[in-house]
Order: sequence, then structure tokens, then C-alpha cells
Amino acid sequence: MAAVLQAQVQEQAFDPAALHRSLKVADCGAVVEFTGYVRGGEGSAAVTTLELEHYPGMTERSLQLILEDAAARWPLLAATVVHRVGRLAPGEPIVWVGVGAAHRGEAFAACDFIMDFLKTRAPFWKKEHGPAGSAWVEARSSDDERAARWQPPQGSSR
Amino acid sequence: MAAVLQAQVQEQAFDPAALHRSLKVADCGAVVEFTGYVRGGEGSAAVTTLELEHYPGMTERSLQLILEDAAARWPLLAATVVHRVGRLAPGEPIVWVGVGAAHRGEAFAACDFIMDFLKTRAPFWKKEHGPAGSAWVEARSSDDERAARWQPPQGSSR
Amino acid sequence: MLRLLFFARVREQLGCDRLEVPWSADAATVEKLLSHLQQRGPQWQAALGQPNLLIAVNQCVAEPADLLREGDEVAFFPPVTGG
Amino acid sequence: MLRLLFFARVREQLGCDRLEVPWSADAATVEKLLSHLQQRGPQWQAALGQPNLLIAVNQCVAEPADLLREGDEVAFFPPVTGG
Repeated sequence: MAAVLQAQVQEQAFDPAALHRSLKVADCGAVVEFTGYVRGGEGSAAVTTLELEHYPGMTERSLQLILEDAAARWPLLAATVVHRVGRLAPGEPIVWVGVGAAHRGEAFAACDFIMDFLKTRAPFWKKEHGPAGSAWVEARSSDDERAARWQPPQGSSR
Repeated sequence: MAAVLQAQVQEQAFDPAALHRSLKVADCGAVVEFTGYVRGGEGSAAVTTLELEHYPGMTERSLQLILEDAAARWPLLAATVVHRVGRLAPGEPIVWVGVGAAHRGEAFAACDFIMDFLKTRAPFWKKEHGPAGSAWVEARSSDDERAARWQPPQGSSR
Repeated sequence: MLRLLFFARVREQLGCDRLEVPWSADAATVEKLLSHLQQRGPQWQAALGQPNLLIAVNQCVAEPADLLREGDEVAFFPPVTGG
Repeated sequence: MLRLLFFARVREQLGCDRLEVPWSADAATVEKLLSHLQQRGPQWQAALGQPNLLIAVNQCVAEPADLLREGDEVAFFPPVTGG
């Protein structure tokens, strides 16, 4: 059975309870969810607004490809990713990834994998605004290192 | 800052949205949640009721110790585990584990760790009832193998 | 007195969920108590003779050589299967 | 025509979010287009000369030697930072 995959990019807030319910397909035994929030920082790094720019079209496409990669690596029942764009305040949710599977091993691995590739492949860019001014967030090498943990699936030449 | 740790054992259903909110302390950037559901099985393995027995007192204590172990290994802001006991139907949630942290790496690792030790250390026992009769669920060696992935924390002699 | 508790399959096999026995100097370790209990009859031999049996003393998993003291709570159960 | 798009820091440095340029045989690969664009002035040299610049052709990340065809959409952007 093909996994139910959903990728959404939107300005408005999302409803984790409804997203969770949509993952509970078939004889689902395990759901793993990740929610990422805007952090407020402190002192000279304080953030009052986080601005999220993206590349409409490529964003949705890259999220869908990441979900398809995950579903090809693990026997998933369902996987959803929702990413917000526009202006967000500290404490607001930015991103939600949920995975439903028969067993927890694949649900944990796939959720972690989807976040790693979202962070390093999906065309989103963050700009922080605060009392000390505005600055684009720099890409972190730790994100590249996390993404590099995932070897290509067996039998794949990618 | 000490992590906010909560362990609950109860017959009634739980409210994931309220549990999630209780994890969002301080400047939380990442929440990872696991929800385990009763699976219905098929054919001769069909399950109509899952019965969960536990060891009152030791159960709460062992869950609390698992949370403390996780908080000693990773810089967590909050971690909660809720496990149900009594009689449950297929599709009902059995267990919920949520972890809040500044960054996603530690939230994913700690949530996965807590589930592995809950599965192998906390005194719960499942009995399946179905058209083919009733049977205690056997412990799975795959759960022991998952728990063995976690080495003692550096500097610990345990 | 020792307060003995039996759970899950062990409880069902014994038809017993709790039992009080006097503490005695010749059954003052986990393994000695266990062999005393196994002598209560074939059901006890079967239920408590399983190689994967777990024993907790005062709610902590115990080793065979651990000492027992007056008033201890000793629980016998199969491998756990929660989650 | 090639439809060029610029995002985030690159967009700000250029003061430009999109541009149409004619397709030409002498700028028919990603790297040739890039060096043509860098010749538009110092701002273009700076914004498009960054070593970590990413380029996508028709919404897929491209390599320098990739061919460009009439009508392609070519996007220029810094490393991504979503999530």
C-alpha cells in the first residue's frame, strides 16, 4: 500500500491535532511528530520577528520529493510536512512533520530524516529582526552533518 | 535549568494537545512526540481488546527514572510520558512520550531513548484478546536490541 | 514478613497475585527465596522456574545474590511488554 | 528567454527579484550564464560570486555544466535555512 504523503506551505498557523488524525491510516501503531518553534534568543541576539522567504513551486516540489524518499526507505503508512512562511513571532510554530507507521523504529527514523533534508534541501530562508537590527540566518554545518548520516538506500545508485 | 519531567499512569485517555503545551517551557525550539496505538491485527492474530497490567508504584518509579536518565544525557527543557493501563480497543492510544528542547537533535534522541527503555524496563504487560482466544504478548528481542544502542553516558560508570 | 507480588503470566500460572511469607535467615537472598518458593509444588516450580523470570526487590530489579530484609516487597514477573 | 529568479540575501544584494534575459548560444550552460551575469557590474559580481551560491534550473538544483534551454527558469540563492 502506498503511503499517504502531504506537503503544505502556508502563512497561517496549522492545527497539529487535525494533522495528527490524518496520519492515522490503516493499522497504524506509531506516530512520531516534530514541531519546530521560533526561538526568541537573548540580549544582542534577541529576535522580535522571524521572516521566512521561500521559492514558491520549488518548495512544494522539494518537500514532496523528501517525503517520497522517506517512503521509499521505510514502510510508512503516512507522512505530512507543513512549513509556514511570512512573518512569525517567537514561540510560534514554524514547521510540523508527522509520520505514521506500523512500528516506532521507522516512524522515528523517517521523521528525523525528513527534518534533516528539509533543513538542507528545501528552499526556505530565515531573516531575523530584532532590536540590534536584521540579519539573514546562516546555514549551519551541523545540519549538513546530520543530513550526511543518511546513506542512500540499498539498491539505489543515488 | 532542570528539565520539567512528568510521568503518569492512568486508565483514561489523554489529551495530546494539553500534554504538548506543557512541554513548551522557556525558549523551546523543538518538540518531538511519540504516540503508540493499539493495533488490530488480522485473521487469526486479530485483536478485539488489549489488556494492560502493570506494577503500581514500580511503574511510576521506573518511568521517572527513565526520564531522569534522558535529562542527564541531553540538555532537555521538558519531557513527559503517559502510559495507559486497563482494557483498550484497537485504534486507541496506549502511550505518549513528548520531549521539548532548544534544538531538534536532542529532542529526537531523547524521545526515541525514552521509548526504548519504557519498552524494556517499565513493568507493563500486554494481553491480547481476540476471536482466537487470549494470549500474553511475548517480549521482542528487537526491543532489547534497540535499547542496547544507547551506551551509558560519558563519565558514567553505570 | 516478606510481601510477595506476582504479575501477568506468573500471576495466572500461580492463581495468586500476592502472598506474605515470614522472613527467615535460611531464605535471606533472592535466589534462596526463589528455591524455597519453587518447592511449594509443581505449579510453583513451573511458574518460577522460567529462565526469563524477573525479580524486583522494593521495586528495583534484583540479582540472585541480593539480600532480603524483614519487610521487603519482592515481585516476580515475566519480561515487560508495555509501550 | 530565460526567466531568472533571485532569493534571500542574493535578491537583496542585487535589489532585484526577477529578470528576463534572452537565451543565447554563448551562455547556454549554467556556468556561462553565471559569468555573463557577473559582468553586469560590481554588485552582480559580488552577489553571484559567492562560493556557496546555489543555482536551480526549472526548480531542481543544477551543476555548472548543465545545459540551459529556451524558456528555462533559473534561480540563484544562498544555502537554505528553513525548518
